[in-house]
Amino acid sequence: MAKKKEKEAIFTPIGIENGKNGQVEKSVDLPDPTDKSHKDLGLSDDDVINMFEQMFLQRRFEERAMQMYQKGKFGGFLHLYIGQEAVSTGTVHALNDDDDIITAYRDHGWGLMRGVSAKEGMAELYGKATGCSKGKGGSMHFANVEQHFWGGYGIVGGHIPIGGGLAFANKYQENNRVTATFFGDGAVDQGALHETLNMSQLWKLPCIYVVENNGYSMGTAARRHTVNEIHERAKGYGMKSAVFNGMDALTVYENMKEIADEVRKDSMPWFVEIRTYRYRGHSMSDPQKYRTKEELEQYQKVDPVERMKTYLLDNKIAKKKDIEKIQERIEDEVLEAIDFAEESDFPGDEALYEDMFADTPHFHDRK
Amino acid sequence: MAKKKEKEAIFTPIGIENGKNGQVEKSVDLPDPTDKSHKDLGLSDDDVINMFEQMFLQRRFEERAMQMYQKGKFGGFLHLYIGQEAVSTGTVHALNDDDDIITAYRDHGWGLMRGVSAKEGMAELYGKATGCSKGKGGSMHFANVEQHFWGGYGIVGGHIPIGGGLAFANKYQENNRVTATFFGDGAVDQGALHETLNMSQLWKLPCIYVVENNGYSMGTAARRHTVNEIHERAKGYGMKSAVFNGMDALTVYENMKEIADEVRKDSMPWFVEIRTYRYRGHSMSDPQKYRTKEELEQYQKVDPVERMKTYLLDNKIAKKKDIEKIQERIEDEVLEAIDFAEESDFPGDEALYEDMFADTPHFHDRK
Amino acid sequence: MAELQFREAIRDAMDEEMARDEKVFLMGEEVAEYNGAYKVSEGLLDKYGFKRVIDTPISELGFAGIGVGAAMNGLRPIVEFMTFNFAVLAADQIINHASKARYMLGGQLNTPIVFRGPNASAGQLGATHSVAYDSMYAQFPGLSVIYPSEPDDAKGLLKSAIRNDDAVLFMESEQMYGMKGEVSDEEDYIIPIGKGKIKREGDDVTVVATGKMYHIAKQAANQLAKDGVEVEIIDPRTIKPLDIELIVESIKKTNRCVIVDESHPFGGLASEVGFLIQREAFDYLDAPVRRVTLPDVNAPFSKPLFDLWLPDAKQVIDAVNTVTYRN
Amino acid sequence: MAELQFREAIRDAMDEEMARDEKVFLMGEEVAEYNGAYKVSEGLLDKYGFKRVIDTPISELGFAGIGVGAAMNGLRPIVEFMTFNFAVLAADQIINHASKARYMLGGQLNTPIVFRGPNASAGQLGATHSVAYDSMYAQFPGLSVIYPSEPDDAKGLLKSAIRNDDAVLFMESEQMYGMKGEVSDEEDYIIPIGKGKIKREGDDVTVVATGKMYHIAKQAANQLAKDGVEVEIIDPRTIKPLDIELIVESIKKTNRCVIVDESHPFGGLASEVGFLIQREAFDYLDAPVRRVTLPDVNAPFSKPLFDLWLPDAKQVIDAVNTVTYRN
Ligand SMILES: Cc1ncc(C[n+]2csc(CCOP(=O)(O)OP(=O)(O)O)c2C)c(N)n1
Ligand SMILES: Cc1ncc(C[n+]2csc(CCOP(=O)(O)OP(=O)(O)O)c2C)c(N)n1
Ligand SMILES: [Mg+2]
Ligand SMILES: [Mg+2]
Repeated sequence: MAKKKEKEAIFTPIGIENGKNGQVEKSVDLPDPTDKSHKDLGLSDDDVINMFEQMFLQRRFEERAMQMYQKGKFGGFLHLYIGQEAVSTGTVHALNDDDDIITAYRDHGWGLMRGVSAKEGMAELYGKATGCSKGKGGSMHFANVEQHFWGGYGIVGGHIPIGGGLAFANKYQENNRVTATFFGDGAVDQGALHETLNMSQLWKLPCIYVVENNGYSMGTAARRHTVNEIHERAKGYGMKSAVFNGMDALTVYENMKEIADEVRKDSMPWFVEIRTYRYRGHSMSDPQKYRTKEELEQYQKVDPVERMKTYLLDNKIAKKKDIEKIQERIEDEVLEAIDFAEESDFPGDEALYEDMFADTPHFHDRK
Repeated sequence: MAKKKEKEAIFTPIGIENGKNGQVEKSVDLPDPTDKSHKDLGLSDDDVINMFEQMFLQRRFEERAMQMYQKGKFGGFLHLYIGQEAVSTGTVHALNDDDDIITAYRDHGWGLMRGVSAKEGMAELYGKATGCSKGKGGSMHFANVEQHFWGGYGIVGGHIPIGGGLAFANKYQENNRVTATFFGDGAVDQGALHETLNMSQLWKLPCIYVVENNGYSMGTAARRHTVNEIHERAKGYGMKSAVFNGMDALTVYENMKEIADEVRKDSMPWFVEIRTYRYRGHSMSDPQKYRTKEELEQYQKVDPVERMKTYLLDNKIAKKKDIEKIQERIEDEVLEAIDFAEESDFPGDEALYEDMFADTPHFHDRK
Repeated sequence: MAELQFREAIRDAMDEEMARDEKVFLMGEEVAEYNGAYKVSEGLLDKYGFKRVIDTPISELGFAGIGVGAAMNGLRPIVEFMTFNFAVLAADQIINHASKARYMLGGQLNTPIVFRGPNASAGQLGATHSVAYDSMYAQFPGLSVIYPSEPDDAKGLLKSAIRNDDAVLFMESEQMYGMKGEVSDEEDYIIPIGKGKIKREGDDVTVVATGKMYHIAKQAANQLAKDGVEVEIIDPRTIKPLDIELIVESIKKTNRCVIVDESHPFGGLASEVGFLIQREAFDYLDAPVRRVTLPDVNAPFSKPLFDLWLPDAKQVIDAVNTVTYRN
Repeated sequence: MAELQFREAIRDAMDEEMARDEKVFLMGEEVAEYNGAYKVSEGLLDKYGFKRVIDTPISELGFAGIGVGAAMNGLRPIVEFMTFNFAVLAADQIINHASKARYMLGGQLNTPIVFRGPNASAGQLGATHSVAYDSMYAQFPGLSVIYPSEPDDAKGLLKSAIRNDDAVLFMESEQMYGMKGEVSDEEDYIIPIGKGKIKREGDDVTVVATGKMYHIAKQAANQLAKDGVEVEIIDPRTIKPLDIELIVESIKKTNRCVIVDESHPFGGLASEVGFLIQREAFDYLDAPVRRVTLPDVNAPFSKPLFDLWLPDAKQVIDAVNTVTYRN
């Protein structure tokens, strides 16, 4: 244990001694989920079944990806979205299909929600030519630009102004599209956010900046890296803001829909904090000593996939058998995706020089 | 005049048509000055006479520097502090002599308040070896590190984290010194500010971040480059903040003293907006079309130097004759400084390679 | 041919491209209502309005990134930095995003963006306002870097840059904005990116220089001509792609080379060109390639030191004398 | 001699300097409670406490600047970047402040700061996590840039860097952290900054390589030895100051040179060394200097492409064969 002279100056708040007294200090407080039914929210039975399917797909896709990673099937980073699926799912249902989405490297769920098939996704993880980014990007750079998913980015905070730029172009082209830019609580501390929020508010950009606050930036609890409640950052800019529960897809749907509608009407940006939790380590090499098992368990009790399953059953939207069928189908889909990825070809050597330029390619001193 | 299609998307708020209807839209609203007397504030008669002298020195130093610049006596940028002298003067009186100050390129006043003599200052402008920075820095880089003035810096916002670092070192060394970091309204939009504010609040750094809001960032009125009231940025971080009149040295003194005392006690940072006005262009080449003469005149009516003079006379702290004597002495001091600068030597050629390294110098491929 | 100032040539290029394509817009500090810190964009706000000529806050990282996003999403931004010294704050957007996004997403998007503004020193502005950044950005794959020396090149190349579907850095010089030169009045005058130009023919020695350094090289060449030494000046115009073929061709004739480069010595254009020449034209070289660069010292403010710091014609003449063994 | 992992050698250097001088402290993302993203700082929090081992938010520009200010004001910060790819966000503090403040204030202050962290690629992390930044920073006056290849060099040089009164960039490699090597157990083991080292003697060709590339060069040398070609490997260890004298000395013996550089080709260490060699040892060169670098392409994720992208021993052997005319 670190030594702690009582009188010595201390800078960063201390974290590791949390929970040692049996008490769990939660890294994020979850606001209550919505009490509206899917019908109240204007969603059909099929919609919510669909939501369940999609969340289950994201979950199984990643669980299997993890297995394959552990078997050494592919390398690089692998940041799992497990636990946060309600955010992508609720959001994509809330937005129009041509609204724009951009996110960070924890991007599998977003890709799967926006037209990256399990096959293309798994092939991308494997670095195969059939991957959604032709194997050039890997786990951190899923994208499907045709379906307005602009990709995952690996520099923390780097894609925030780019999200602002997507919105800028939409306003410039007067096409009434809304942009939603997602990032982690860790990215809140980057200067890029501040600059983008100021310009977005000043220029009235039709953009929603969304923090997926999952309680941790790598091994650092939110309260150890950022001050105040995150959503309150908006106050400094006089920007509209919201904070809500991200473990329930319906809550995400409800809020994101209202916000997107408003943005579409008045072209004023929002700053939104969605509270959620990541069940796995930051990436595959994380020993997770910065949190207690008890804390993790508390959030697993409100698991978004389980929650939606219960909702379908409780409200008799689907029977146990239906659910099982869905699960089996998705299980198969993911297994097929693995086969597809395994069997796909790697890009050929010539691909090294492809996709660098849209215009005339040029490579200095290519021998 | 710029064309303005009514329906076209517009990003930055429009400025140039201001004041065209005879009305002056002021770029900064000045809060009321303090109604306390210098005695109430614990200042002696000598203190306020001293303040007047110092403000008058800053004013005359720069007016003469401007003349010399216009005569082609020296080159580079010349950013004048004229109009803002109450800020430097009130602050330096409020702080302890070993409290640390750092600022941007509009730095002459700060230098003069912290031990850079008129001679050393003028010689620096001339690029002479006798200048406070040996002629290496020029107008933008006055400094007197011995007297805890860490200098002027030319990258907008770049010195803000450095100010945080000065405070960090003070806290680390437990020396009870307070750091005051000054910057313009334009610098508020830089990401460096956001990152520094977050870390300062999180780490409890004994630092005061002060925006000298003079209404303009070069040719851009504050409301055209930054949203909301500037001091409200503090809210996002839960940081203590203040806004006050910067055209009155006593007001600056009163507020800065209270704040510095508090920082010294609890080592929590502040974010402060001091409202002031620059009378001259941004630098010497500025045609100043972005503001009206009427606006300028309104602020000249509350000129900090004149105000202090009136205060001295009204309160019978000094007689007209005393004031005249002071003014003459300072006039002489500045003229002597010009002579000194004129007569001083330029650095010798060998100086090109000096001051690069504190440790073993190394120059790649020096021939 | 019309005689134009450098700034006018740049403005005309932007003007023509903005007239030609609604998707082209200009953003940067003071570009609109102030008409540009150096009056490069003068009149463009009047002509194109507030939607297409946009004043930004001092947020280099942020507005560069907004530019990148806008470029991805169908527009063609011209992002002006007040100088490239300040663009260091935006380097993440240039290096990690504009030049990489396309590749890492497997070619799913384009980034047709031009970052432009003054580069290198501008007379006694001190250490933080005087650095040449052309060679630095040339290190990174995916970026084109243009640093023209004359108004004609500036116009033709900037028009190409704006039409280019990838990220281009276009570097100017504060000290050259007022410099006049003949500019083609060909309609839609375009110079392809990546082609150097022989700006003076000569048999005795090849001098490679672009941007402000071209004019130093020219002065030196004029002086040397009086001495009977005929310099061939090659202006690569674009640092990247670099027209090394043209340079090597010239060296096969002159067998000697001096490069004048406004960067500090380590790893600048000069060292790259020098390296390539020795590799590609080893057997043609009658003397080692030499370079004239800034010293490895920050820019001083003081006039005599600053003058000493800057490369000058005398140094070029010295270097030429060395490679021609006249020293 | 003790056998240590690279990360242990770095840790020991920090540990010894922290023990020696209260003013030395370490800050960076995950350096404290997480014990370092790559476990370089493991145990230092336990030993030195929360005041001296500090977790930062993801605010590279901000904490680099806080480091610079702390260095000015009497401390000796070690600022860890999780990788130098992220330090691009802090480039303004490194380039415009740490390396310039002293000069522009006429020597009134010092900036004894070390910026350290992994450089270059680390295996399939894609375009934004794989760039070598050593040569880029070497362009700027005032900075020392160290990129050691072996634990022993790392320890001795990092201790020098921490004691240096100016800004030093110390670059490591994620892929080498686990690599073991003999480390001197001399008390207070110091290697002066700016001295290269002959790591293998040979008469036939000089190969210059540092960091990860040293190991590629070594592989190639071992292979070539089987063919009777004896390679002299010079590891400059510090990119800047660059020990060009040692390299030139070697070339006077071998008359041939290949540089292996993990940068992209334009303006990297290889071009600088190549330029200097042709200038300083022109008459000794029996063949043009050649280089092995990354291609001018961003890092791809896919394994076979990534392997193709990285410099390898085969390319070094090819280049050696070319300069020895064995091709
Ligand atoms: C600029 C930058 N700094 C550091 C990193 C290394 N890094 C990658 S992810 C991460 C933590 C980010 O946490 P958060 O934003 O909360 O997202 P989450 O992982 O929780 O989804 C760090 C430090 C990086 N990729 N980019
Ligand atoms: C990073 C950076 N961007 C742009 C500039 C050019 N510039 C110098 S001062 C200035 C305006 C700053 O205004 P403000 O912060 O309000 O300070 P003031 O001049 O009013 O004192 C600009 C744009 C710079 N020096 N640094
Ligand atoms: Mg997080
Ligand atoms: Mg201002």
